[in-house]
Amino acid sequence: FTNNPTGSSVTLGFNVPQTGPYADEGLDELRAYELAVEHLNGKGDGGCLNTFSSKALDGTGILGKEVKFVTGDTQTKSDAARASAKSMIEKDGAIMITGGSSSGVAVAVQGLCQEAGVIFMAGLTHSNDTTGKDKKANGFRHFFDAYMSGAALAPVLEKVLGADRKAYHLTADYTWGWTQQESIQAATEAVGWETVNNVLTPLAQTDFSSYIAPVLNSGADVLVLNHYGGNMVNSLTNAVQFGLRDKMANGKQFEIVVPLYSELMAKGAGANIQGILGSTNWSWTLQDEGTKAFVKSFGTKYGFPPSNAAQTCYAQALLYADAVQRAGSFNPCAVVEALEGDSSSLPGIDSPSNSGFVFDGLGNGPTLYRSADHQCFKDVLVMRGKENPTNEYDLLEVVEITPTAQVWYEPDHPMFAGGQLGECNPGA
Amino acid sequence: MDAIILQILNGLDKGSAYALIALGLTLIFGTLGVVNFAHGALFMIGAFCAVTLNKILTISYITIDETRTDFLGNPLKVENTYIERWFGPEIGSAIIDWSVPLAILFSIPIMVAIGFIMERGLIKHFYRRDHADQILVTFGLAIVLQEIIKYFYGANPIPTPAPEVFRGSFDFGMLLGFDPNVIIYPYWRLVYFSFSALIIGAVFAFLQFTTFGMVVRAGMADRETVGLLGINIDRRFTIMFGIAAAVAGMAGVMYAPINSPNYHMGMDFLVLSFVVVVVGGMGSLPGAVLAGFLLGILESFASMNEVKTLLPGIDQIIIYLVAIIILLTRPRGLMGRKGVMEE
Amino acid sequence: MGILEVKGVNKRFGGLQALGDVNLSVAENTVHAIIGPNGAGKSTLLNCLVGKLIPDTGSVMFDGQSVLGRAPYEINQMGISRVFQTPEIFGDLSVMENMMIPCFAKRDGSFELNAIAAIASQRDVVEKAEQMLVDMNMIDKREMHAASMSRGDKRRLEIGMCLSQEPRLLLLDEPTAGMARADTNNTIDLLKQIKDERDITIAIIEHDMHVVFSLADRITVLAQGTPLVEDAPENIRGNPKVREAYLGESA
Amino acid sequence: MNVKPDFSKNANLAQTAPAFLSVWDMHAYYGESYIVQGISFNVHEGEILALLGRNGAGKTSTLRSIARLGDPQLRHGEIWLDHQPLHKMASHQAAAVGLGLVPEDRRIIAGLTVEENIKLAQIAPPVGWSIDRIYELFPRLGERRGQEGVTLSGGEQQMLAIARALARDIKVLLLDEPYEGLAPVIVDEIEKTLMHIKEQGMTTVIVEQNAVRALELADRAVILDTGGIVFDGSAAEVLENEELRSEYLAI
Amino acid sequence: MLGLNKRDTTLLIAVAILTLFAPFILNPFPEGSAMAQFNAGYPDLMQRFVIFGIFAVGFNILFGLTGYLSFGHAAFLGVGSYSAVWMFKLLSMNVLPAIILAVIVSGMFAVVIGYISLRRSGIYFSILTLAFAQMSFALAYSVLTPITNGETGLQVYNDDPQYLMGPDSPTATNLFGLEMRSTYTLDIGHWSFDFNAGYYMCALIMLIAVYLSIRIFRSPFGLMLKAVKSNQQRMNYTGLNTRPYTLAAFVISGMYAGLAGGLMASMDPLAGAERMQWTASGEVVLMTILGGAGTLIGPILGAGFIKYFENIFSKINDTVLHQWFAFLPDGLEDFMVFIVHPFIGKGWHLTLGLLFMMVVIFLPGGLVEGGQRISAWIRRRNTDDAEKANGKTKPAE
Ligand SMILES: Nc1ncnc2c1ncn2[C@@H]1O[C@H](COP(=O)(O)OP(=O)(O)OP(=O)(O)O)[C@@H](O)[C@H]1O
Ligand SMILES: Nc1ncnc2c1ncn2[C@@H]1O[C@H](COP(=O)(O)OP(=O)(O)OP(=O)(O)O)[C@@H](O)[C@H]1O
Ligand SMILES: [Mg+2]
Ligand SMILES: [Mg+2]
Repeated sequence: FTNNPTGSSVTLGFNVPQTGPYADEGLDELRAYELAVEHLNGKGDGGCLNTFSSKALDGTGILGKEVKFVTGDTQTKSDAARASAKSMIEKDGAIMITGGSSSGVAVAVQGLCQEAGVIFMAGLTHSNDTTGKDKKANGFRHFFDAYMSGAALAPVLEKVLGADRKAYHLTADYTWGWTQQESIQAATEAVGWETVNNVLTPLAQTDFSSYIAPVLNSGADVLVLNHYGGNMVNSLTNAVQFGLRDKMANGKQFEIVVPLYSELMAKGAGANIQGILGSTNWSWTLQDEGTKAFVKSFGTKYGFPPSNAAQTCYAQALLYADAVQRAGSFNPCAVVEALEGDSSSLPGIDSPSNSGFVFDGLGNGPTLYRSADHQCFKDVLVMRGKENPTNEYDLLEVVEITPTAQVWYEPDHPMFAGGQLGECNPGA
Repeated sequence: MDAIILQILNGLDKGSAYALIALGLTLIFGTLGVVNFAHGALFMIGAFCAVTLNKILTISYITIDETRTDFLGNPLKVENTYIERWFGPEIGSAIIDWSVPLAILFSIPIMVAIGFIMERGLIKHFYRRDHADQILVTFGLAIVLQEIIKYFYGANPIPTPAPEVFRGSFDFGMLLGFDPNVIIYPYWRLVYFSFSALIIGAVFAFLQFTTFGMVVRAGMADRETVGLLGINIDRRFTIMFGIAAAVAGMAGVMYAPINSPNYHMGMDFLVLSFVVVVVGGMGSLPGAVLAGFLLGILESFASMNEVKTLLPGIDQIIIYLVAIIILLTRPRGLMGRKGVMEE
Repeated sequence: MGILEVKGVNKRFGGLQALGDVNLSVAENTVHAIIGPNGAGKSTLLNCLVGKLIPDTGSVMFDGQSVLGRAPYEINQMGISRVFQTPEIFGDLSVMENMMIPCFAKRDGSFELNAIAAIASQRDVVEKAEQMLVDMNMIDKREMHAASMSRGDKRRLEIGMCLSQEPRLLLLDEPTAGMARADTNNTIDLLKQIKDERDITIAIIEHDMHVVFSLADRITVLAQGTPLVEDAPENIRGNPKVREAYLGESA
Repeated sequence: MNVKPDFSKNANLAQTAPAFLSVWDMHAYYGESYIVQGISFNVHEGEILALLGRNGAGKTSTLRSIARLGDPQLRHGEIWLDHQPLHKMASHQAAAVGLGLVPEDRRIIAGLTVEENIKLAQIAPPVGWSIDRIYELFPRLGERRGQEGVTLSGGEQQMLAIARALARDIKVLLLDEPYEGLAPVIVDEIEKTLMHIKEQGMTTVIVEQNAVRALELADRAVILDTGGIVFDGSAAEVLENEELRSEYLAI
Repeated sequence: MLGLNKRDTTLLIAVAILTLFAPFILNPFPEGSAMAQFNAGYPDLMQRFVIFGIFAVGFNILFGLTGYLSFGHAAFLGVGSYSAVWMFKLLSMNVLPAIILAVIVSGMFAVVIGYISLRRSGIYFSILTLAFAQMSFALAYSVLTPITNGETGLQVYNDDPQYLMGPDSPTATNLFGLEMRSTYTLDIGHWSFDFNAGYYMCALIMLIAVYLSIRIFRSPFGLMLKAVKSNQQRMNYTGLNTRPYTLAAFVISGMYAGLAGGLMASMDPLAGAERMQWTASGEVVLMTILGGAGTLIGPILGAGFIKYFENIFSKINDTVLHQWFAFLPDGLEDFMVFIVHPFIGKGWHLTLGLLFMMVVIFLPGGLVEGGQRISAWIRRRNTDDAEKANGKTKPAE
């Protein structure tokens, strides 16, 4: 199989954005990876190795080989990301590629890894397609997806804002935006909301004033911003500037919702996020053992708490290493088998597809790597912008930890239909 | 009707941003004939002047609060700004609150100095070189400036709010007799619009009522001959560059509250500002301003739902589409002068 | 009926009547000089002949066909070549390349996609261009960058380029201005020789009376956009009106 | 025929006569090509010097070197104007101490009207003739004042170029082929003007292909050939010296 | 040879030898050594070198010869890529039809855009081409997603029709069965060299492309294009219609771009919309100028230079730095890492930006000029040495 490590070390490829608007997020991912490598090689305090439910890893690297890594720059462009991943595979002999900060990149690199015969452990990617119509046997996603965001948010939105709401969506005009909008719309309509309008905004847009100005007069009383990164920071800032949050509509306080939050975006938007609801994959404020161990290692090494992108990357690196260790081989097909698990299942979910590899102790509580589509199922957090942050990292607070059962969907759910995992490809 | 007024207002505002950026660019590109790919970077540096001033004003000393803990369980370090200590909490926080307007004053000497250094140290040697060389060197410079900012401030946007009094919006529609909440308009955008008008007016006046503009135009057409007439054209070019940098910088400072500055914002505006300048017509200041407003307003209209349902995606391409139509119908843009950058 | 017939041509620039009702007939195989004070409209008239300007009214016929409304390259392909008042050459190219371009235009017409053929294999064109350089006494400057020649040399090159097209009508706008006396004389000889050897009609604008009187078969004097007189050279010299408006006492 | 004066390095120029403009052992290059090859001459106050030679002899290059234009590059030599070291100055400084050049291709500035072209010359001190006085000398320019300078006829442009030099208060006027393209009557006019300003004490260097006219006007003549001086003496001497005339001037 | 003069033949042969032996030349450092980071001899990057070489050579036909600066050339590259991937989706994974269609479609696209844009010259032309390309990009990213698959990029899926696909046709891109990714690795001692089928196909096509470009440069057509750049007015009054000349140049260079796009898709069957963005168009402009616009070989050098930095420098991280400077005492090691750190990894843009500036400032004619200066210097040194050896110098004059 491709890049079978023959020496005393094994090389992993960390492919993250290092230039462009997501560079800081990529940097945080890279920090998490370096931490994971440290832990795998038995340095540092061991982090989540101590809390991880699988005890296969022992701090002597992977299968006794020292873990080394190469880094690359995705530039958040699918072309550049593939070029970078290819060089890791062809030049550096990387056995696994991981990272990324957008769904387009994840899908593109996942496709490449499938062709090249290496494992791809997705970083931050939230589009339904990654494990939906574009899923691949060699690819795995720990991060949650747009459907889960919707499913987690809708009940909270109903509880906090009421069931009689009219939503106006602004949606980034590309695949991720569309799937997220579709998911949120479906979930909120299911709790009784009405969708007044959905307006697609150009990706390159920096000033959203002309999209926001008509919102207040449209009959809507909630604005849903299906934006990420710089788009989200700008559209939210603009919306607050237009005073939307001080206004009343239909006799109710006007509200803004940002379905997908990230800590860095929250930082970029500053005071504008206060009181705004959204969802995240994970938060450093969680109090389970896995989270505490990870936050402690990360915080001690870098001096500030990790982002949820960092956490997903850290977990992915450990999960991969653990799978190899359990499989006893670097062969991608053996790894796939190990990550698909022994058909164990999460309690409380009655479904034939509730089957795969179940683990705990990496944050979020018990988690299932579902064998049917290589998507992780775990609790999803609904967050709110904190009113009085004590420091620049403490910007979001947990409103609700949505249990896995509530965000569960079947692999053939229409929003995920269309793709096939295919066969695992071990490469040459 | 209300929707149209709303979009005209939005367009004016967007347009004033475009016009202001294009104005600075046209001084260098349209007048001095230097293809300045670093103009976006100057705009970005302006915005970061606002960020920097805010950072300076909030320089803090640290006290330890034993009663609270940070995320690792250690005693919490609380930051207190010197400004508040020196001027008292009230005045201190007011100064910090007003950091963006204050940054205008702060930015002018910095931007002028950057403009001078850039011109004397680099651009000076490129007046007589190909446009291609100018592109390469200024693009390189833009990257370098951008990376320097990234090195110090990171890639993430940095929130830079306007003073408290300018936050929120005011109901323009009620003024015109519409229902409440129909036409609302943020205060800061009004400030931005007025500020742009002021700067544009000032630059026009300077170039119109002095011979400076004529001399620079002449120098651009034929440096050698202008030198023969005893005029030190180099110095005037340097001054022109300083003005252009200051205009770009002020545009950036004022823009910071509208969208949180990030190191990339210059590149986002770069292409657009070239389009605006060229659509306005090379060498024409009024043209650049006019084109800025025109494109701003058209862009706003294109983002209206009614238009978008008719022509999906039109808001993505409107600027370029309009640019093509204008350049095909008017050979030198809206008000371009003959012979400027036509070969 | 001359080869070139200009009838009732008017041209205004804003408030200025640059050409007012100009009629001109140039007989085939003659040298026709156009003289007149500065700003009389001589160059403007030439511009109307080659498609650079379109007259407001009037007609311009070349060999029985109207040139009005045709693009400059079409007019050139009809057989009209022009030398400009300030040299128009390909400054970035070598002298030899400058000379080859009109030869190609002559051979291939206004457009030909000979993208793969090597220049070296275009023997006929190369030889013709070389011959022309020899004729113009410039063969030693063959590889020189045209822009870095002195101005007199540029002008000689431009004349050569036009001649190499074997035009039926050659329009010369002050061809010897700035040329050294010796080269002026050479040019006069060359033009004379060409006129004798070939079927060519020449219209020449010149302020150097030596050139005008050595070459011209007929002279038109233009003043303030209208022809003052048209006559044989001998009569022009003595014409008091011309003396006053143009020649001055030193003629 | 050896009329070459002895300008060996030790010769003290000031000894020959009190010079107003003196050029001493000037060497100038276009890139690597060596064009002005050690030229030295003096011009006395109020004198008109004719600088003659065939095309490409280096006349323009000499004037450009004196005016301190970037090309050609002065690598060696000294230029003094009224005790001011021009060789240490940039062109705008040279202009400020009283040097005026009318360039050979006139260099009317595109995009500026006739009047703006003149005004431009009056921005930097010292200011010379007033605009009204200039229009008096060249009424034609007054008529055309609002027109874009580059659309003037060739002769009109020449007038504008001279006018621009006079609009500054200059001590030495360098004229590069001022008669080129001008109607004989206008040449007479300009000749008169030059005499007029000479009477007012202007020092002038004139480069001209029309050698006879230039010599009639000038007090002294310098003849250049391939970048060096082959003759330096009185104008009358050239007119008398048959050999010199035919060898270098073809007259 | 082949209708080229001696100098051009030498040049072509030199390029041929360099491309042929690129796997050796680009991998000078032994595997596993600290310097191995600088090796560029792996298939993907080698393919990129030659593909972008083709792109830049084509761009140079337009810009270098006519002086028309197109700021939207990436659109043709993108269109070429999309056409090629569609061929894979519809027919089979054979690259030949894909490349042919890529060239044809981009050529047609170029005819339309060129016909309109060439009505203007100078900066107005540049902005027109930029506007067209940006429109193509924006539409490909969003509205045209059914054709382009938007942000993710167009890929081949298992359920695509692939009408010509037999039961045992290869599922990777191939040329009549020869898979583009098949690589033969030659290990010599600590060194390892990759010989990749796709690379050699691209290299062959690049040689042909360079050969054609030389022929165009040396042809009457090329002369006309240079004349267009020099003086359009004189062209017109010499009886030449400039429009068809410029349009032909535009279309040819558009087809080169389409060819490059088709090859890119053939090496890696994914076509992303960013390929059409202005930054991509700007990149080819930079490549051409950096290498030396209007020179035959410059654009290829420029392309290699930029791609090298993008792919090699971005991958150097602090861990690698520590490895390099490990021989230094600890404090000094950290200091060196601190100094070099801003220029590598996430700072690779900074290095590139500085190099752009340095090249234009010190080598006005681009990298080619740098090469000429070096060879002139060597020649001078050699002659100096020879003279010294002969014990005589030229008499001073
Ligand atoms: N484009 C233009 N716009 C305005 N006026 C013009 C334009 N072109 C020429 N003129 C004017 O028209 C008149 C005739 O110009 P033209 O160039 O034909 O003169 P000419 O007879 O060639 O003179 P010369 O012998 O000095 O070259 C001049 O007064 C000139 O200023
Ligand atoms: N820009 C340049 N680069 C290189 N060589 C040049 C340049 N300009 C002029 N030369 C060369 O310098 C020499 C002198 O040119 P110059 O223009 O001084 O001659 P001139 O005496 O003024 O001739 P003319 O009477 O034709 O104007 C010529 O051989 C010319 O080819
Ligand atoms: Mg004329
Ligand atoms: Mg001269």
